[in-house]
Amino acid sequence: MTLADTTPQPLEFDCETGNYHTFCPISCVAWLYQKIEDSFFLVIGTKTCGYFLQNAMGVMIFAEPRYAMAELEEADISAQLNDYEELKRLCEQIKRDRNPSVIVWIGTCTTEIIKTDLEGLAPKLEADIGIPIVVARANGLDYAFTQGEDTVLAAMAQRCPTSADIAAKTPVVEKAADQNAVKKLFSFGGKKEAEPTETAVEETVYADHEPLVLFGSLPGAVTTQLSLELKKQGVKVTGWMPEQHYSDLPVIDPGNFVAGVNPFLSKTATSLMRRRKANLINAPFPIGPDGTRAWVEHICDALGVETHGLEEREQKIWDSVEDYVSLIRGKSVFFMGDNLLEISLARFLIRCGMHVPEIGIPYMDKRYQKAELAMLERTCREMNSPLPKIIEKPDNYNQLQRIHAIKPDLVITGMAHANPLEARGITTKWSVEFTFANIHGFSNVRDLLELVTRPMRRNEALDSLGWESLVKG
Amino acid sequence: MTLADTTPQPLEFDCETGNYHTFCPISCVAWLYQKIEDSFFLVIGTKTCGYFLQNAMGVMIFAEPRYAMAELEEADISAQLNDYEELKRLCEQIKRDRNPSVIVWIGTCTTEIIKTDLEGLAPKLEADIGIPIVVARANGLDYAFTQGEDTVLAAMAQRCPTSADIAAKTPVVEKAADQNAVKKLFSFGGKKEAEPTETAVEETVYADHEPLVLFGSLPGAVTTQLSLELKKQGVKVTGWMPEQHYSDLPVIDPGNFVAGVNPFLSKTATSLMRRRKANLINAPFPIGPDGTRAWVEHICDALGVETHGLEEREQKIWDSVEDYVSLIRGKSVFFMGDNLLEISLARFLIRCGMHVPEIGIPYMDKRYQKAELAMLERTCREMNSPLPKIIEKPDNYNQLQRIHAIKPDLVITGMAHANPLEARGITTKWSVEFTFANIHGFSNVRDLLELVTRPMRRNEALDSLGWESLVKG
Amino acid sequence: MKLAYWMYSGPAHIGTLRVASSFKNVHAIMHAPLGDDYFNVMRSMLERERDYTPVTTSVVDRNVLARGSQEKVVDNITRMDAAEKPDLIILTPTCTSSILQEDLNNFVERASFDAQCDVLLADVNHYRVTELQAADRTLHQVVKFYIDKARKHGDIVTEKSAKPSVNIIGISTLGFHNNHDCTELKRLMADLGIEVNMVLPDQASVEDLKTLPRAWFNLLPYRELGCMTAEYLKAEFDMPYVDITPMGVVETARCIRAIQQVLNQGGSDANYDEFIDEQTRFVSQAAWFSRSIDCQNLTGKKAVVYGDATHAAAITKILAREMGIQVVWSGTFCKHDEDWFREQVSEYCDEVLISEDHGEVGDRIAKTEPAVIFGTQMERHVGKRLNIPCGVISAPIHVQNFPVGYRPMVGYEGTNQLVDLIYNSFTLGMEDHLMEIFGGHDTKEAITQTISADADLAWSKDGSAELAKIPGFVRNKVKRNTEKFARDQHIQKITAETLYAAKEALSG
Amino acid sequence: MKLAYWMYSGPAHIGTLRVASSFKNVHAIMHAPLGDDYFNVMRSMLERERDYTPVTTSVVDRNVLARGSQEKVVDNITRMDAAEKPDLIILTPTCTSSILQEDLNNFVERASFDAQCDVLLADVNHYRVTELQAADRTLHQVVKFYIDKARKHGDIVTEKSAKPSVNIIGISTLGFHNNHDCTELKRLMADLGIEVNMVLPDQASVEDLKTLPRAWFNLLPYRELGCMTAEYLKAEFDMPYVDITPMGVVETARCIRAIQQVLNQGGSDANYDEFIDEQTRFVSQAAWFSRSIDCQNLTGKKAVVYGDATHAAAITKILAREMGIQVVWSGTFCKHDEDWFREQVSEYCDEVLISEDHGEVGDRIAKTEPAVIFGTQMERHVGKRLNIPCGVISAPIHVQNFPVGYRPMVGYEGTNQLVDLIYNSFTLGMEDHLMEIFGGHDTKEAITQTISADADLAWSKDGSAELAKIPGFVRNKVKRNTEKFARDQHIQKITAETLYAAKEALSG
Repeated sequence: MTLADTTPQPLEFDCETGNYHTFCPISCVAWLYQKIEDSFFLVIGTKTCGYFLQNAMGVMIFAEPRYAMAELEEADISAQLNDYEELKRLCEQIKRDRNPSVIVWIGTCTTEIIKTDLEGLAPKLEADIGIPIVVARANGLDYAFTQGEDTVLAAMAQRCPTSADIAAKTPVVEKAADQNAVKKLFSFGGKKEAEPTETAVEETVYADHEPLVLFGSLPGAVTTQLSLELKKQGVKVTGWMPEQHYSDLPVIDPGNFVAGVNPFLSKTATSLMRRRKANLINAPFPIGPDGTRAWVEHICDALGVETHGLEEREQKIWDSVEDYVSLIRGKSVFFMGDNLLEISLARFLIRCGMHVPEIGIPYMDKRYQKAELAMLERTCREMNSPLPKIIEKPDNYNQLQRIHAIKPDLVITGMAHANPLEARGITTKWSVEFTFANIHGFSNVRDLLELVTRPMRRNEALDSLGWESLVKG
Repeated sequence: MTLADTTPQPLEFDCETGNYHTFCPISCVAWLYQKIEDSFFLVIGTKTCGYFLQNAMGVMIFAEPRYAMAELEEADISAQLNDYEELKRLCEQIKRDRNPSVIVWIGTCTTEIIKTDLEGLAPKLEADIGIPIVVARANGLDYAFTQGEDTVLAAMAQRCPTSADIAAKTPVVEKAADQNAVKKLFSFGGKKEAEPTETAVEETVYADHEPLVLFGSLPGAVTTQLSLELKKQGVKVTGWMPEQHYSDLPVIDPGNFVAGVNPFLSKTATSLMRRRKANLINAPFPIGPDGTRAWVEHICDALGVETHGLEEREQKIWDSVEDYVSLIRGKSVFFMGDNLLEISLARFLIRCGMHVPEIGIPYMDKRYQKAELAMLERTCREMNSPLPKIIEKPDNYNQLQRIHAIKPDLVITGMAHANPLEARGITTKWSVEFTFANIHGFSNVRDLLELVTRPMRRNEALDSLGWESLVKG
Repeated sequence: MKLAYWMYSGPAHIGTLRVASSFKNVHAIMHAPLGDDYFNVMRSMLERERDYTPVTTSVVDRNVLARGSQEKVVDNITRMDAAEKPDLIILTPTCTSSILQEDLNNFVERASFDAQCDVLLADVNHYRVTELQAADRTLHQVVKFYIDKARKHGDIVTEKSAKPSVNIIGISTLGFHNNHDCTELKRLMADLGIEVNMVLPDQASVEDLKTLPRAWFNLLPYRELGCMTAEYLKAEFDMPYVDITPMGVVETARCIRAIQQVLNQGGSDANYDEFIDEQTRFVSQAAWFSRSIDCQNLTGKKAVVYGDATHAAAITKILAREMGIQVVWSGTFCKHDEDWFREQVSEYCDEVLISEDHGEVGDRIAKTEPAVIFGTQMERHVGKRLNIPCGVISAPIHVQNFPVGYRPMVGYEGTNQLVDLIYNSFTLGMEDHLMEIFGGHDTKEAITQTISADADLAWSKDGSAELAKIPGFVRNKVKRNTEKFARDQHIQKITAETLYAAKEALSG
Repeated sequence: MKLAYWMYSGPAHIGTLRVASSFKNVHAIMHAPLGDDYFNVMRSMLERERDYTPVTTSVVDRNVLARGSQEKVVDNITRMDAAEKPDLIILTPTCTSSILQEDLNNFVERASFDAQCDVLLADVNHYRVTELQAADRTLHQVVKFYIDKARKHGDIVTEKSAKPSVNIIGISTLGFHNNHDCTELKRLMADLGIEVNMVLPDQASVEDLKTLPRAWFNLLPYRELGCMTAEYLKAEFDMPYVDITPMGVVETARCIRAIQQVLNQGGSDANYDEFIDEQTRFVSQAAWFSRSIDCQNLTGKKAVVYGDATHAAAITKILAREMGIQVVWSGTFCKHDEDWFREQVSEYCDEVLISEDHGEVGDRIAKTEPAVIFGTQMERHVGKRLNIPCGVISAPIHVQNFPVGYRPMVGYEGTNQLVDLIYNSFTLGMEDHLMEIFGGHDTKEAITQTISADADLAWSKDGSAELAKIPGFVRNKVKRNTEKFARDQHIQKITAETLYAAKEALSG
């Protein structure tokens, strides 16, 4: 399966002015510095970028975060100062104060416009200060919100070792054919395995398949859940990109299989395929019981592992959340478009029995989202729901007119429009929350529905008090 | 020197209606439970007592204090319930929950009026539950505020061991003639002395004198300071009553010397003299450089130790606080009477150059305060200050008329009158603060003056703003 | 005997003194031992009162006890009468002096001969009623005394005012936010076109009590003070009263509608619908807050509520009805008002707690592990220990509950103040949790001390590691749930799988 | 380049947008890349604004960059003009788009042809000025534009109002407590018998700007916004202005007296002395609090202050002059206003700190170890780490600084609010310390980890034991002082005697 193969979609796609609100892609720093515990993120940009981060990060800003701005001042913009010397000064200070395992440079619109050659400067500085420097262009000229993570992971994909790298670095260890074993030794360093028998027993539950690396930044608890889900099918996850530590980047050899957990990681997928020669498993994303099942099935299928009990598992989850599903069945939801999770969420909510008149989305990679789009279509058919209109690069002003005309039961929107919509009696949910909440896999379906239904549950109670509209006229 | 010998005072004493405000003596619990860390104080009284404690204790109440009320309910008052059984139930719960080394029963007005025989019940219950029970009648019918401590220490004095008690309890230890050594073994239990040489060296700095026990509850840091002050003169303090732990009550044998640190401990003094046959050193109290010097001198004198360098020491302290003294010199201070520290404070402030028109005081034991009164008189003479009028059991209403007539520069008063006086442009200081602050000894003179001058420093600045009176008319 | 170090309401004489010293030109004589007079300190220190508290203690000491106290008490009454020229002197004993079983009525009679002012003995049983009940009773006693007196003198004013008018009953010194509430109620009445005839007892003159019947109705913002008086005035003069506490937008609207009904029954033609709508939707920010995104994120969070009957009931309703917050239990120490309280809150919380025992309340909080507490100072400190934020919503009073800035709890500005209180309680709690989550560097140090293997259960290495990934403030709960699940399923060793299986099973 | 993760004032375009969106019926077009439009989120979330923020981003993406942005910007202006019918559209770039060096004036000119409304390009240098300076400049620009326009049209209103009147300049959206301050100032003006002619820019209509000269004077509550406008109006129309921030009783009185002078110069006969006296002594509780016992106990305590120029200066004066609190240092991030700030506070604090560097501010706090901090949210968190309480007195704004309840900082109710803030900051700090002291059980566990023997010094057993008796919150300070003393005295081993000798020597 390759990305080149694009079958035509009967779904209707449209494109608007692109005057829509979403967070700047540099906001990915917020979750990535948390995920990769030995990292430091340096955002190279202006006061505008810095003030955004400070406001978006809320309380995190006060926790002595492992990120900072390299604030470009007038002399930097006008190129009176030497970029290399300036960055070196800052990175040396970071090394001195925090000594991270990696420094990630986050380029911004400004570095794009003034054409700072970050990719050119990094290798020299990396050699000079002895800390790996990963460069990601998470700028708002090219990317939206969650795509910031994509730029970082795409860059990081190049830093994943191959078996050969490992072998070269650990001469005392016998060069084993099984790269899993090599990986183990590498990542655990000198540590002894405390429960060798347990490990040995564990290995037997897995089928014999090609190595599989999953990509996408998820909290530790969620990666465990997804890994366990695959383990139930006999599939062993060789590694995650990223892991809790930069030094634990997984081994990726040509021909290994890779699969993403989020729909906004198309650049990373491309990078893994083109530059690491990995096989991408194009699957729907593990959001909702339906999506999770499809994701597991596609992976097993690609690895040649037979699945078992997945239908029952999916059904059991649906049964356990029927109380929530019954609250939204038959209702309508409008996606203004923000975090690129829109297609997956819409597909899941249609499966729950909702109708979706419009899906706004900042960017649509029809190849990377191919399986997801197909599943959306199939779901609509099966649920007897009209196909949603998909609007790429929407225009928020136009969308608001449409929302006031349609009056959907729920609008999933960015933070700029939620309060004004609520004041006009239209129930909303922040799209941002889906970015940060644990929504992946079977175990988190209830939490996902808790989020979706919360405003509806709350507003239903409030509506009885008769304050529906809180604006004059 | 015995208490029987009362020389007539040329000071003028008067007595009023006794309608004055002071804290209930049960409030001594607040500092005593803090001081004696392995104690538990049980106040046997009504809701009125309990509500007072809760309001007086402020934040301490929330810190899971080692004290509680045994709240007398209607059935207790009407003697439908058996006091012994009730107290046993409560004390067993205390033992179970907190397991203190001693339970102090604090009798109140109510137990006086309903004639609960606490002294009769205690020995039986003590035997039953195996925890020492000390009974103190800190009631408002007989005592004021700080005298509550006096009732507790007087009762506790009976629990101090004699050398003979110690010898009987430690059969393996050779019965040494030196009771200090015995005391050491007792209080340190099985612990080894970590720095034996240091201790040995230390012993040599002391003169050979009769054992000396000091009484009065002071914070650990202050007892250290006073002990060090005496050590400088070669006087060794055998023990303090109370110590941080109930189990460390000092050995008191007939003929030993005792000295108090506070003027409200007359009952304790009497108890030590009459029942423990100790020799009381009647001295002024170690408040102010003058009082501290006199206190040290009287003690040395009684023990036959010659003093050295005390005059210089006193002078040096005076010199170091001249900045504060200059603020109050020539000003007047009126004591409404609250905590029985009034005579000592007045004597010190007169030495600082203040005038004292009136000293209200709840209770005046002219024998126990003999040396202090004599020093007050001498100080007035030396400072050329008129003798203050001493009003025992004052009437607050009458005092307020006198204050408004005299307009003193400072009124030291209880909490009930401070705000209304301030609102009328009269500068005040809470007497309660002198009870809780560290004011004893040479080292704390500055803190003492800081307290005294604080309202004057503050109000001087405020007066320039022109808000002197904050009541209408 | 009862073992305790904290009580939620004071002894009876405090209630009597709160009412007595609220009135203008009324003096109280407390017949009590030294130290029982801390009421004066509370008033002076907590309220930062500028005036001398009009309470004099006639001190009972050993001598007085021996000689009998009549002479001293009578002397003190006549002295105060001469010196201060009050309208009324109220005599009260305390728990202690009431045991002496003296004929205090006789003392009062004796003193009345010489005194110019009226003299009353506060009629309460010091062992059977609390501060709150005593206050209610004393207010009733004073009102009845002066109504009777006016009737005797024939100068009672029963003719209604031309404009609709109200007596606001229940505002007193040392009451929880009472001063600001009173200001807000007066503003509200002005907005409604209602004249305030009298406020009771705060700043009221006893000589004016004869004009009470002039008002069209009585307004009782609090359950704790005024009910007896309102009932008495209803029985004597058929005066209607409104006893709906106007806290929160819904109850404030209900209170105003009840007032409208009362006025219209009295011949007025009031219609407050538009006023209520305007205030609710645009002047107050509370309805808007309820609908806003900030509040949406509070939906379904767990809270517990505890306090006096008035405030605990009001806050419970606001949380449950106006903000969609789950009140796991709601409690009060007003045992005497249990029936009313149950009726008010049962619909809005899972459980009702009636208890005066601070230990029991604290234990229940610890067991419930709510996201937030609304309680008294004691619960605030319990919360501090448990690391749960607490908004203080009820007496016992504390200097922090006498803010200088305007902080009413009733009326429309009150709804705003409550929004801040509730929102800040949640967010500052959340902030602490977030600081923990984003603390960064030390996330790796596993908090393994919480992983105490119970006798019958063991946590595997991967299970423990997984548990360590759960944020600290819910980790204990997850651990308990997982262990419960493991026991039910007869699983001896808890692995990561067990943990997530438990999550799925228990949330279903 | 500057390494930082926190800035005290935002970029210039935020200032421009705050002014633009404060006006009624003014729309802003932001010419910027995706994600630079978070101003809309701030307004909607922090202020819980019910209306859509009248700011539209004309998004610059890679395509626009390639094609040139003129067409898109002009199109967006004319579209918004048609759809929203604003009086004025203000165009602003951000730091990023300003580098493109496009001829934005030309864009504006082009758009003006088609648009019905006025179109202005905000005239600020995005790399040289802060949010605050940009706001000041944009306000001036708008005012000047409409004054010029009115002059051209000949409909400018220069005749003074009959009654004394004022323009209140500086109230804006996302300003620290601005909405409540505005209400309080309006009430104060009403009390003074002064009519409010206009408030700027909040809720003002640009069409009404021509009536600005009608007012007798301009009132500038804040240093940060309005000075340029006031200077301009003074130069153009000889309008006097009062720029004394009415915070605290002393400065409020000074502000009112300055107003009196201005009015009387204008021919009025105002005398506010009695009003000031009544408010100061009886209506506001602040003067009384200053004198009360609670405040007496704050005398001489150490505080540090940091914030914008207006608030840091005002709080410094209140602490030092009205409460007798020692301000060890007072600082501001308003570098551009350094001279004014120094002049205002030098008399009231030991040192002045001018710095935009949060790290430097934090370090100074740690070194000073004050009893309390008054600062921004950043200092509050620094205080949390150091266990020092902090009252928040200044922007950068945060949702907690948009209370729903009435919380003005200016005027007489403002003085009350500040009393609460200051008092609570101290007492809640004290409470934590007291909890430590009275923690009871665990006082015995010596906190020996703080007794780190420095290379050249040793603590004897009794010295360490003595140090352990000192309460935790001052122990470090005592330790440092003692060690300094020991070094000075060439003492190698610190005993209990050394500790107390140091105490005597250092306090002398």
